[in-house]
Order: sequence, then C-alpha cells, then structure tokens
Amino acid sequence: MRRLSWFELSARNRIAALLDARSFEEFIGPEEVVTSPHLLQFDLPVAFDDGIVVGRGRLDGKLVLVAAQEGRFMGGSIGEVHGAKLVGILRAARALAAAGRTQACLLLLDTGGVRLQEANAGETAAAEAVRAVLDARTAGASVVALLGGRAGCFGGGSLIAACCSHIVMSEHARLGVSGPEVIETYKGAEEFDSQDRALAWRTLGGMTRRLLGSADALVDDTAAAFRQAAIAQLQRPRPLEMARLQAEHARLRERIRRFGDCRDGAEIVRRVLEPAAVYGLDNWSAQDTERLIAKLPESAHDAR
Amino acid sequence: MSSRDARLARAAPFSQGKVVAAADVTALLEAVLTPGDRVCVEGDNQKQADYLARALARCSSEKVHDLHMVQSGIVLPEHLDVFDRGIAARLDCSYSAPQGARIARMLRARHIQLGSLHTYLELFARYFIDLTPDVALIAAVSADSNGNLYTGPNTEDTPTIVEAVACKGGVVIAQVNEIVPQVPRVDIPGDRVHFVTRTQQPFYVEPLFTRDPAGITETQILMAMLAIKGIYAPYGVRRLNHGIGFDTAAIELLLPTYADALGLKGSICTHWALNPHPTLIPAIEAGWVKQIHCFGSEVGMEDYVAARPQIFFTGVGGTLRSNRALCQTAGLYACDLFIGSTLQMDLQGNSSTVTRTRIAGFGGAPNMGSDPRGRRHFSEAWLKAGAESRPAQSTALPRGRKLVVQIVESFGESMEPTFVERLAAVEIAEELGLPIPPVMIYGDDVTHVITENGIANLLLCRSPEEREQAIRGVAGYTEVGRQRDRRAFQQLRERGVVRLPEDLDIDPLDADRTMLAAGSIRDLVRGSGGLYRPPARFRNY
Amino acid sequence: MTHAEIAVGLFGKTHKVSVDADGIVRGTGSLRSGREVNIVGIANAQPLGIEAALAIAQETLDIMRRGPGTAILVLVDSGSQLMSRREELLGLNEALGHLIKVLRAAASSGHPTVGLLYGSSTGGALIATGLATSWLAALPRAQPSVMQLQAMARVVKLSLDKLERLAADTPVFAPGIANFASMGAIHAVWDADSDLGIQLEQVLATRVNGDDERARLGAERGGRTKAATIIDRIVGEAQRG
Amino acid sequence: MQTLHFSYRAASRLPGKRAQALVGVVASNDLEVLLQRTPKATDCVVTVSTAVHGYDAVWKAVLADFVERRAPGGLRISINDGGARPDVVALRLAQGVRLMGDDA
Repeated sequence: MRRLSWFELSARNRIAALLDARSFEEFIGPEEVVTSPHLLQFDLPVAFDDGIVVGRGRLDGKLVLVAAQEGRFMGGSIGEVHGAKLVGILRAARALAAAGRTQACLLLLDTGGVRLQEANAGETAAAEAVRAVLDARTAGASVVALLGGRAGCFGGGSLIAACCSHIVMSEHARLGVSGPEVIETYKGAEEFDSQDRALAWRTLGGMTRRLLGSADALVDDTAAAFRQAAIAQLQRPRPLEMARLQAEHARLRERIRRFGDCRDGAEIVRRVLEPAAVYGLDNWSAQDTERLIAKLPESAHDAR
Repeated sequence: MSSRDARLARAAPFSQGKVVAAADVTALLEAVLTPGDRVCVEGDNQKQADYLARALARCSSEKVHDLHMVQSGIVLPEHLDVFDRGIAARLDCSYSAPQGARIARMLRARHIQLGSLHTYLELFARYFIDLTPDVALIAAVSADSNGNLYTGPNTEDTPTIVEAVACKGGVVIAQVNEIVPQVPRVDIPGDRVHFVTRTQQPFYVEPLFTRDPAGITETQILMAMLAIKGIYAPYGVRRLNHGIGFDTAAIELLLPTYADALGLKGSICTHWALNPHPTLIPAIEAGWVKQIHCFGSEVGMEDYVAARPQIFFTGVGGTLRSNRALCQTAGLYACDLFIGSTLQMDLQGNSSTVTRTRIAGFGGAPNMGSDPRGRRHFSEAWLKAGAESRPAQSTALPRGRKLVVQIVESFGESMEPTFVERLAAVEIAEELGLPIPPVMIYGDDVTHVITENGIANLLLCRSPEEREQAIRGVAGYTEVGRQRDRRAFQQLRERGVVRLPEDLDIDPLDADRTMLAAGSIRDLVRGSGGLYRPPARFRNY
Repeated sequence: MTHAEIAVGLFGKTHKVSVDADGIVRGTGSLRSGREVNIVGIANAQPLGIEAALAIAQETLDIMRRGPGTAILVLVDSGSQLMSRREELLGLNEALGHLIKVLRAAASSGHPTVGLLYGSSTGGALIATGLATSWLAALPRAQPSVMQLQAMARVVKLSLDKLERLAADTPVFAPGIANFASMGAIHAVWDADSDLGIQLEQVLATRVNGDDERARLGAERGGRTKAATIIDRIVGEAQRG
Repeated sequence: MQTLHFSYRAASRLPGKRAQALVGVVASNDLEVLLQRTPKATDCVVTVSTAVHGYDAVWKAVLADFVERRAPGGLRISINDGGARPDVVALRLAQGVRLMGDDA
C-alpha cells in the first residue's frame, strides 16, 4: 500500500493522520450544519462545515489547536463562516497561550483565497485572521502553517501564512498572493503562462520557497512527514518581538538586493548559486535542495 | 520523363541538392504538386509534420487545388484549412479527435468530400492498393545531406508512408529538426527521400498517453480490480493492448499492488503492444513486464525507454524504435486481449466515440478491438474465450476468440449516460449520408463489458435478448440500466454471465487510492529513477 | 480628495506630508490639540509591491524607533497587490505579511494605528494596509474592493446583470464602502466636508488599539450575521475542560 | 438548488456505536454525506440538496438500492451534492455506513 499523500487527503483525514490517534475533538462540527448563508443566492451547494475543520487534539501528547481547510470545496476559499471558524481558533490560541495551557496552533492551509461569492466577508475575515495570528504569537503561541494541498495557499491565505511563526511546505505546495491564472488574466500570458506548470512551481512551489527562506521546512508529501515537521517546529518558539521584525526586514531587503532582478526560481539557482544547475528538472533531488539550502544563508533564519 | 522526374525538375530551383530552405517550402510544394494529387501529410494522434502542414495550407489555390488528402490524422487546424481554402477537396483519414467538432461542421456543410473513415492499419493497407499518395510530407528528427532520416523514438507511420510513396513513383518531402553530417541511425534510407527542410521548431508531439495518477478515481480503481480479478486472471491474459484512459491506467498501477497480492505476477500482462505509458513504469520496475512493442513514443519517456532496452524495441544509439503499422498488426494478431473505453454503447454492445457534434475518427482501436478471423496460432486465453462462445452441445469446429473488453463508467461527463438505445453515430451517418455508421467496435466483437456495477460476459450470451439483458445488467442507473428485467438479471447472474463485485469477492469499499502503485506524476518520476521527464503541463512540483 | 488636501484638512498648512515618486506617503503633522500624528501610506492608486511594502514598513519601524505612543495614520489609495511573476517569486506575501506585522507591532507597543481609506484599494493590498490598522476610517468616495464586478462575473460565471441585481440585495460581495462598513471592516465613514482633524481627534480619544471588534460590528450592522457568534463559540469551547 | 426528501423503512437498525459520520467533499463529481443516528430503529430518512436538477428518478433508484443492500435503519442522512454521478453516490453512502459501523 502506498503511504497516505497529504496532497490527496481531505482536510478531515489530514487532521486525523497528523494528530495523535483519536485525539481530535471538533468545534462546531458538520452535524451542527453551520453553513454559508450566502451561497444559496448563487445557486451553489453548501458544505456542512463550510470547507474548514477546527478543533483541538494532541500532537505528541501535547494539546494543540488545529484548523484545516478543505481545498476541494470551492478551492478552500474563505467565506464568512469559514473565516470565522479560522479566526475563532486563532483567538482561542491566544487565550490558551495567555492562560499557559498550550503554545501550539496548527493551520493546515489549502486555499485559493477569499471566496468571491462572499468576497467582502472573506476579505474582512482574512484581515481578522492575520491579526489574530499575530496576537496569538504576541501571547506566546507558535502558529505553524502546514502547506501541501491541492488549492495551494493564495490571496488572503498567503498573508495568513506569512504571519505564522513557522511554515512547513511539501514540494506540491504553492504559496503566493496572486496565482498564475490571476496574473495571466490581468497581465497576459507573457507575464505568467499559467499553462506552464513547471514554471508555476519554480516560482511559487515548495522547493523555491524553501530555498528563499519563505518556508522553514520542505517535507515529503506524507502525513507522517508533516507530523514530524510540526513537532520539530513547535520546539523552536519565535515570539513576535521587535528584534525579530527588524531582522525580518533586513532579511527581505537582502533577498531583493541579491535576487531582485530574477524572474524564475531557476535563475536564482543558476545565476547566483550554481551556473550549471538544472533546477526544476526531474532529476533534481531532495539532496540537491539540501545542498543549496546549506549554501544559501537566506534559507536558514529565525526572522519570521 | 516520369511523373516523378517532372516533379523533381519543377522543384529544382527551390532546393540545393535535397535541402530546401524553410522559407521556400511553400513555393516548392506549389512546384511539386499538381491539381488532384493524392497527398499524405504525416500526422497521427502523436507526431505531426506541422511545419509542412502549415506550408501546404499557405499554397496558392490557383496553383494547388482539388487535392485528395490521404492521411492518418486530422489533428492540426491546417489539416482542415486546406479544405476551407480550396487547396484540397477529398479526404480519406483515420483519426480526427482534436478537430472532431470542426470536421463535423465541415462535413455537414459539405465542405469536404469524405471517402471513408479508416483504422490506421486499413488506411496504410490502402496506401498499397488504391490510395497510394503522389506526395508525402513527413517529419523526422534529423537528416544528413543525402536525405537519410533519423526519426528518433517517434518513428510511428513514417516507414509505411515512405515505402508506399517512394516505391511507387511519388515524392517524399521531410521536415527535420536538424541537418547533421551523420544521422545517429538510418530509419529511412536517403534514396527514398527527395527533399528535406530544417525547421526552427521541432515537430510537434502530443503527450496523448500520459495519465496523471492523481486523476484516477475510486470508481476507476474498482473497475480495474474487476478487470484484473474477473478477466485477466481467469483467462491468463499475457499478451495485450491497453487503450488510453484512466481506467486502463488504473489497471497498470494495480499490477504491482493488487494483482501482485493475487499472486498473478508472471501469469498475466507480460507482453504488450503499447505506447510507453508512464503509468506502466511501476509494473516494469517491479519486474512484471517482459517486453513492449510501441506504435509511437510518449513525450518525456525517451530516456526511460532508452535505459530499458531489455523491455522496449530500440535501435542503434539506444532510442526507441516505434512503428505504427507493425504494432497495429501485432495488436491485431498477437494479442489475446484489448481493453479500452468508449463514449456510447448500445444494447448489442456496439460502441462509438461520435457525438452529435463531434466526429473523432477511429485511430487504432477497431483493429485492436476486433477478433481477427485470420488468426491461427493459439493461446490459453484465446482458446478459453473461444470455448465460452460455443454452446455446450455445439458440433462446430473448435476456434479461439480474442478478448475484446470495453471498460466504461455507466455515466460519462455531465451525467451523459454511456448506455443508450441508439448510438449518435447512427444518427450522424443518416444525416451525412455515410453508407456505414462510424462504429468504433462492433458488438459482435465485444466479449466483456466492465462498468462500476460489474462485468457482463457476452461470450456466454446465447441470444440477442440475453446480450441486451447482460448489458442492461451492468448499465447501472442509466435509463437503460433501470429498465432491466430483474428476473432475467438474476438468471444471468446465476450463470455467471453478469458478475457483480461481490460475486468476485471484491468489496467496492476496498477500492482505495492507496492501492495505486503511484498516486501522482511525481511518484512515476521517482519510480523511474528520475528518467521519466513529464511535460510541464503535468507537473505539480 | 487628494492626499495633499487630506493633509491640509487634518493639520492645516503646516503639515510635513509628502508623497514620493513610488507613491509612498511619509510625514508628520500636528492636530489642533497639539497632538503629533505620524503619517505613512500609499497614494496615487499604486499597486502594492515588495519595495513599496518594505518602504512603508521601514517608515513605520522608524516611527516606532523615534518614540513610543505616537499615533500613526495610514493613508490608503492603492491598487491591488502588484501582480507579476517577479513579485511572487521574491515572496510578495512575505513583504505584505511583514508590513502587517510591523503595523500590528506598532499597535501592540502603544501606537494607536488608524487607517484612512481615501481612494481605492483592492484585495491583498487592502488587507496589508487599511485592514492592518486597528481602526479604519473611509472617506465617502473611497473604493475598497476584492475584485471588480466585471472580473468577478467572469470567474463566478454569472452575467454582470445578474451580479448587479444580487448586489442590490446583499452587501457581502460587491465593492464599495457601504458594503465594507456593513462587514465591520470599515469602522466609520468620515464626513469629507467637516474638519478631518477633529474627526481623527475623536477617534484617538477612544481606545483605538483594543480587541478586534470587526466581527461584532459586522453583526450589529447586519452584514455578517454569523461570524461573531461562531468566533465566540469556538473561543469558549477551546477553553472548556 | 433543489432539495429532495426520501424516507424508507429499512430491514433493521444499522449496527455500530458511532453517533455520526461525514464522508466525501462537496466538489465536482463528488458529494458529502452526513449520517446521524435517530431514535427510530428502522426508519431511514434522506435529504438531498443538489444544484443539478432533473435527476429525481436516479436519486430514487440509487437510494432504494442502498437501503435494500445496507439496511441503514435508524439513520438520518443528509447530502450536499456537487454533481456526483450515481456510482460515487452509492460509494459514499456505503463508506458512510461502514464508518457508522466502526466502534470508535
């Protein structure tokens, strides 16, 4: 039997495979049928959980709060109910951190961003969510983003991820504000050919994000690997303090200074690091990535 | 002066030796061609002589008109533009799926005089009898200045076309990706090639046989389990061909897992007439496959194939040597099973990929999916199928049967039922005045129908009524399925004519994606040791 | 109103607010009460890219370094996030995230952060600027949006007509300040014809950096009837046992 | 959206201890099925919410077969349909019943 692939698992099954067996307790579960009040007017079906599962469970024996987006329901998009469940779990993370009960919150993001049919509610919820992430961190919580789903992590979701204390990605994950299709729609295929999926992943994919230091860990596409990485990341708390913000600022400035004229992940690897490297081809291995990470000061830092 | 000499003389101003500048190709074609010529533009469901197709479409219709196109594929827009522009008038072809909607419109508007829709092998056969082209426009990877051609892994139709044209006084014009001092291997000898032109872009090849395992559904896995346990195992199918589709891809990916657990390794699926399907990589790597002969190649599989010469047919230099005509023949005569999908099937098992708005042609499926009555060698699978088709008390001579399996979901895209009372192909034929409806596989060739509901064994049916009820019996919740006679269904089930998953001890709930030997393109790449290089459109990493 | 008119409206002619060629707003001014207010922001409907986000963040960090507790007014007239392959490759989400963090850190360390949306702002740019402040005001002609209806019609596969009809009945998806106010995203719409300085003074007199009240406002205003209850329930359930 | 209601008398109460289960996702060619216990031992009520109109007869046939084969007595089943074909509907229903039979 093949191992369970994170990419393929549903949100519910990702949580089940991530946490200690049978430890998960869902808040506002599907049986309560708290669904989107807005989709009906678009003649669209609702989901009993509005495409997000939130609750608490145990990871390696320790209490954690969890939210998992279902990338297959409307692209994991953030609507009013969906967004409120996410904000709720983040505010709970702040409360539990302040009370000293747990410092751990896991966000299994899998989203195209704000749900257009309830755009204003989704946009506002995304803004509430980023603030809630930061407030939870200020209270001492680690908020770990786990990315490797079908929908990627785009739009408001990408800003939520950027505010997290730790980011774990698989090579199937994509992280960016505007996706290739959106950029192509507004700026044309010359700017971003969305059909060229290899280019999409060289630009937004897990491997490139890891090399640039946009992610803290690149893991295999299995629930076991995500679990291990989440446990490891939780051991490196990153309180949101002034010095860290200043270090992040310097880090992002340095990235622009070094790579600001690049437009493709392959260019960064080829031109700046290894002229002969054929980044993004299929014989590029995890070892190659590790070798590059070791060479790239950008990729190892604590400035997030 | 022979007709060829006259053509070559007219073309001389546009070439230096055999080499023609790309910009001069249209002028050369105008010089070589005469009105009414039979012309083959090479192209099938994979490779395309695309530059030459465009060059032909740019010809002046004053100079070049009323051509009779005799070619495997109507695939590129230019293949139909020549009809719109008055360059060509008549058409005999085989495969037209990518232009299916436009060709249907043009036939309705009588913009094309259609001869016949053929199978590949059938059209090749006619190249040697009554449809020999006067001029062939072909594609190869490289040429030397003498016209020797290297076709790379995508040899496909080229040798057949060239044989027919060059040996019967015609002219062969090749587009090549490069001109080199010495070609790596001679796929086509230079004395059969009259002109070569180097193009800026390599000739186009469609990755038609790549199925992303991520797209395989639980239903397709269930059907694959039914195929393996319900057909491959009992008949001991060693020599076979798979069609394109997610269902057959699922079978390929279940060989090293599910079929292995059933203890079938070595006793099924050892010898293939098949393109290098990426989804067969896990089975090959697990030692299931003895050898594979290919119609064509598959984009991204070149290095993998070259590294597995013990499995694939390769030439000097190590790359794949494919040959469509020979592989079609192999599929027809030397395989015991064909399995493929279709869009519509009627109650006698006739099937078609034609819809009201699309005419897809045939390609090779009707050859693969028919019982060759000229076959005389025997195998266990062939004899068993033959025996099942004869009534118990029959005094007829013993004969074998090829297993022709249709694997379909009872509903297709947009909830269109697969099972229908009357094929759209029949209506189209009436409307266009075609003498025979474009049926892909005739019902009397079909031996089994697999759906998510079970298997209908048509070999065991003894009357048209039984066939109908057996097909209804696996037609699920389609209108046709819901109208089945419950009593007849029970009787067929008791006789093993219809077998449901539970009759084969298969629990549909076991049909799980974790059973697939690879769940993604990435897994296939890994399984190939990095040798498989999928086209960008299939990547998600 | 232009950024210059707004600066004058807030501080009179003695303000030191300027906009550079990239549309980055910087400066200070004194309210009538004598209270010093720092200004940052983005003008001229510029799309928000990495450099712009870092520039605004830099300015904010400088304000924080200069001394605690001063008010920060974020002026917003932007496009959407800058859409390009280069921006995405270099981590636009991190740059916008950084800006959000810096603005929140300013609030957490005692700088009241107030946003004033006076032009357009779309999508990620809006989340990283106006919506990243503790208290967001808008002028009547401001145009917040996630996506223009025309583009939205294409994506959700409905006619523009149908979308416009739907928009008449619900504030939940169409652009506009009334809709965003009804979500609770915009705390108040200021009167452009009366003294902006006084209106800002009034806001600064409240506890600007309190808890996030937007969901509660959305419920009170009827734009988001479910969000606040859901958030409260989850916070409650998580604290049980 | 169209809402369909069906009620059946099943041969027996579905065994198992789980109070509820959710299988599937509302996505194209898929659906979600929420199964919940009710006090009525052999009643099975099903509510289907679908944006794909005109397949009432197919739903009826699929559900009738399901009730006959799986005896899902004492269940309330709620379905949000994203346009699933009958084979997927039948599969999800069967998966749901299997989950309800789990001891966990």
